[in-house]
Amino acid sequence: MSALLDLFTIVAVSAGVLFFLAGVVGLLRFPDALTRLHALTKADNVGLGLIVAGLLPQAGSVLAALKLLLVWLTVLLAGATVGQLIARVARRAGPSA
Amino acid sequence: MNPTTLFGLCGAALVGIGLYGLLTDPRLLRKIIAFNLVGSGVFLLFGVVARRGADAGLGGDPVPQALVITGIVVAFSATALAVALLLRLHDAGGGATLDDGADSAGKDRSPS
Amino acid sequence: MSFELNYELLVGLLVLTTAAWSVAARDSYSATVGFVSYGLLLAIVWMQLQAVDVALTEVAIGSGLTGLLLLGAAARLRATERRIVARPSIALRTLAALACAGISVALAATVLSLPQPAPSLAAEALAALPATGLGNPVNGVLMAFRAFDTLLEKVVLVLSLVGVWSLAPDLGWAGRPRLLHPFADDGVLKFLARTLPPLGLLLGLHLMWNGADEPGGAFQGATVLAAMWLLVLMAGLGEAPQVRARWLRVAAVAGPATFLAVGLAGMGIAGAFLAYPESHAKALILFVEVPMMLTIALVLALLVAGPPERTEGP
Amino acid sequence: MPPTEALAAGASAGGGWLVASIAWPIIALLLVIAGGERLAARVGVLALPIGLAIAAAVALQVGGSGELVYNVGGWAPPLGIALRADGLSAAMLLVTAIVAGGSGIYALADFGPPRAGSSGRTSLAFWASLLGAWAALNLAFLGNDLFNLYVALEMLTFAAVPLVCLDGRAETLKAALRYLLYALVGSVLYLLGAVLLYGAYGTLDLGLLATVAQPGPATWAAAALMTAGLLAKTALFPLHLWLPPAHAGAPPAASAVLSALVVKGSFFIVLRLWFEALPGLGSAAAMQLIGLLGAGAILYGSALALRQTRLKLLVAYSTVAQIGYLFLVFPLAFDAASGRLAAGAALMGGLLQAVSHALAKAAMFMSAGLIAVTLGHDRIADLGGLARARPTSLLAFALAGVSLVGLPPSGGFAAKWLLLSAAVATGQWWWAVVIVLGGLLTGAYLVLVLMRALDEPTAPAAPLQPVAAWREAVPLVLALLAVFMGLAGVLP
Repeated sequence: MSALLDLFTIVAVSAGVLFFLAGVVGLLRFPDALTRLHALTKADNVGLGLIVAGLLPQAGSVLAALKLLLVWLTVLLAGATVGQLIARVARRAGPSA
Repeated sequence: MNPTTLFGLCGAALVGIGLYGLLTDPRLLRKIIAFNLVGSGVFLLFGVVARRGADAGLGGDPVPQALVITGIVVAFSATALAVALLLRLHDAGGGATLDDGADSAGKDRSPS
Repeated sequence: MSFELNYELLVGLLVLTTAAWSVAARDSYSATVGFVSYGLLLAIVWMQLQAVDVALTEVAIGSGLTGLLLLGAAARLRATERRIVARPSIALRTLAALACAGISVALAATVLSLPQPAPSLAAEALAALPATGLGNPVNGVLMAFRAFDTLLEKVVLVLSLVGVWSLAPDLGWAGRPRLLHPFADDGVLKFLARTLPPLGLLLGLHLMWNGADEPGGAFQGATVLAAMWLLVLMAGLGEAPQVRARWLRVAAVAGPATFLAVGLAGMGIAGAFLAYPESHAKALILFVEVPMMLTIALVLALLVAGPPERTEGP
Repeated sequence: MPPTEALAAGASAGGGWLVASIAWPIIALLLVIAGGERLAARVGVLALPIGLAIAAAVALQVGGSGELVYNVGGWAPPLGIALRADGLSAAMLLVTAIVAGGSGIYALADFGPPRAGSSGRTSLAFWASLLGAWAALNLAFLGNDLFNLYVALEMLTFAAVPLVCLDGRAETLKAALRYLLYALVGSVLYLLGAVLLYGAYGTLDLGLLATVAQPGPATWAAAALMTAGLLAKTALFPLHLWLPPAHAGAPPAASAVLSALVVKGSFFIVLRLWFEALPGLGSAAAMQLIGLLGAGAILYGSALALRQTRLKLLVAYSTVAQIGYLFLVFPLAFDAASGRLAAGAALMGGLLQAVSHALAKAAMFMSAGLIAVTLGHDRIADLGGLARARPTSLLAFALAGVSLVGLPPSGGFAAKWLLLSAAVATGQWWWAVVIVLGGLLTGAYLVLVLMRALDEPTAPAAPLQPVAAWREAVPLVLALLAVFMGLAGVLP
């Protein structure tokens, strides 16, 4: 059982890291603010979500697991807001920005 | 070399990097950022001193750790005062450097 | 070389790179962004140094609030800074670089020369901790053994707030601080400013309450509260207070005043200034921490908000 | 160790006065902020005599027992923080209370309760800064812990910087920002030194450091960093560049505090560092170097004062020069035979110089301020007719000058005499030459001012502005104190 959970952790966290990697590559390689933002928000939301999910079995207590979920939700909230704000500024500044 | 020593060297390097910015950049905002780098380098060295003093089952000596917290807050107050002064100077038409000719401080001076 | 050290080496290099970037970047706004990332990375270093309390402070104040302040300033100075071309000559810069490198090397050599085993007050602090009723030795240092520093540093905070206010134009004195980041008409930010603060309030109080025995404390908690208040102000959901408001003045001095009063009372009931009677130490410390947290949150937020500038009216 | 035991081990009777001398200005500061602009001046003025009484009480206690020690919170060093007062601190506490009191009274005209139509901004800022600086200075004179002293230095900076730019003009803002940067770099270097000392010895207490500090790279690096940082804050040549614009641009009551007191805070910590914490670590070469900087300050500052065309700038450059004398203490107190710094005539001379310069310089800035108010300008070339228009202020200026030059029986004379005799006694004649030369240059720039002031009015003067007599009395009293301090002779 614990070996299975460990395996789940390894797979989920690795997948999460992969999303982050993709996000960073996108941030560096994509041509403009909106597409970069697109790449970055995926990393934030899904990548962190996978990492948090992977860590849940290792949390040790329900309270710790809830805290982990709270971290993810807060990042989702902040990420979504900031993404929106940046997108608006980028749109106002025009496609060249 | 252990990690603590590594971060000690890191702190020493940060002090140098910050001082360089402080000396060579005429822009006041950059001087303020550079001052914060020096400050955090010093705090980091204090943290290294604390970690080296790990004893009695504690991960570090709590006295320097507490002092760093106090130091960070003081550095923030300093930054706030400096930024407020800089923006007021800017609004009063004084620009964003200290460069004003004859009595300009040696270290703040941009040679013409 | 172990994995651990490789990881630490990587973090160290990243810290130095972001630091160098925030000095070298051409544009001050980019430099400031570099500085914020630098602060976050530095917090990881603090974790590695087993200083969780410091890591929290560094993230909250060193990177967060300082970053907010600097970003606002960078945005406002952008146009002016573009005109600045005069830089020291190459020769002078090389000289400065050599001098600074020399200082770093000397400092590094000094650090390497420090005695082993290192002197430490950890054992003393731990032995004295029961007298304070606290479980977190860092908080024991801040609130008991070196409470004097902590009290004075609150006075420093309040004093610097008056210093920032004193920079108001005379006409602006009756007004309110002009926030550096006016986003007033943004629905998205308003949404965040409505959803996040309850959570932030909880987290702030949790940090303070927990600080007695675990990492955290009045400071870190207050910073979270300050951030929440700033968020509300930036979203345009509330207005920064007038600096002349009486409640604001009283709240600004409440923390140090309570601390000082308890300290002076200690002269009578516990035999020394800032001493606590052993049976009531923890209760007294918490009694001091609540108004202190209020003051710190208020002052930190107002330091970011800047001097009063706006006059009343539309 | 439970608090009460620690207390018994480390605190002396009457030590509570040390706490009072720091707590009292802080209480007043908090009251000023909470009470608002309307009450600021009243609270401030009431705080001044009480603070003076506390300083006098400390002096009496020190006079009785020689030394006062107080462990804050009952926690003895190295874990806790100790406060300590000796004769040096007592003298500095007293002169700080006197000068702060004088500046406060003098400032009532400029920063009194706001009149209808004015905002009260400067009133709040001035009184908060004055009380904050006072608390910070008292802490600098009493602190016995390196980090506690760091907090004192930062507090002093945050109180002093707003005083420079109360009028909000671009040039004073610039001066304030330059001052702030110098001061911040100075304190960060000081802190770095303190960090290294803690890393090497595990204590920040000056007394404990004295018992454990050994010569070695960490100690030397720490001493060098701390000294450099403190010199920048004290504005010792060649780190003085921030001082003249900052001190000359501030309102006179603020200039008096800045020039007379604030620079002495960091100087006092240099003294403590070398004489108390690391007395055996000074080398002859290092002490000669510090002395050389002092000599440079005396000659360069005086020469620049001689060239100034504005009265307030002249007074500010004179501060640059007078700070130089303070640092002659280091080579003169260094005993080459034992390799230690020894308290003696040189140290006493330095202390007298700090005290008499504080009184004289405060008097000078205040009377220069009144002269500027009277004439509407402070151009030295156009001071003609002043002797008739404002004789009391001119007299105060001249009397303060007597002490700066070092003519008997002034405090400045006693100070320079002690330094001279120390130079002769230790066979370091070159410092004697500097002291005498500095006195001559000081005499020259002051006589030039007086000659102008005694001239007939050169141009049809603008209508002279009136000045209240009580304001003129303040600098006169301070100048008289400076002049007759030498007669008192016996100092704690």
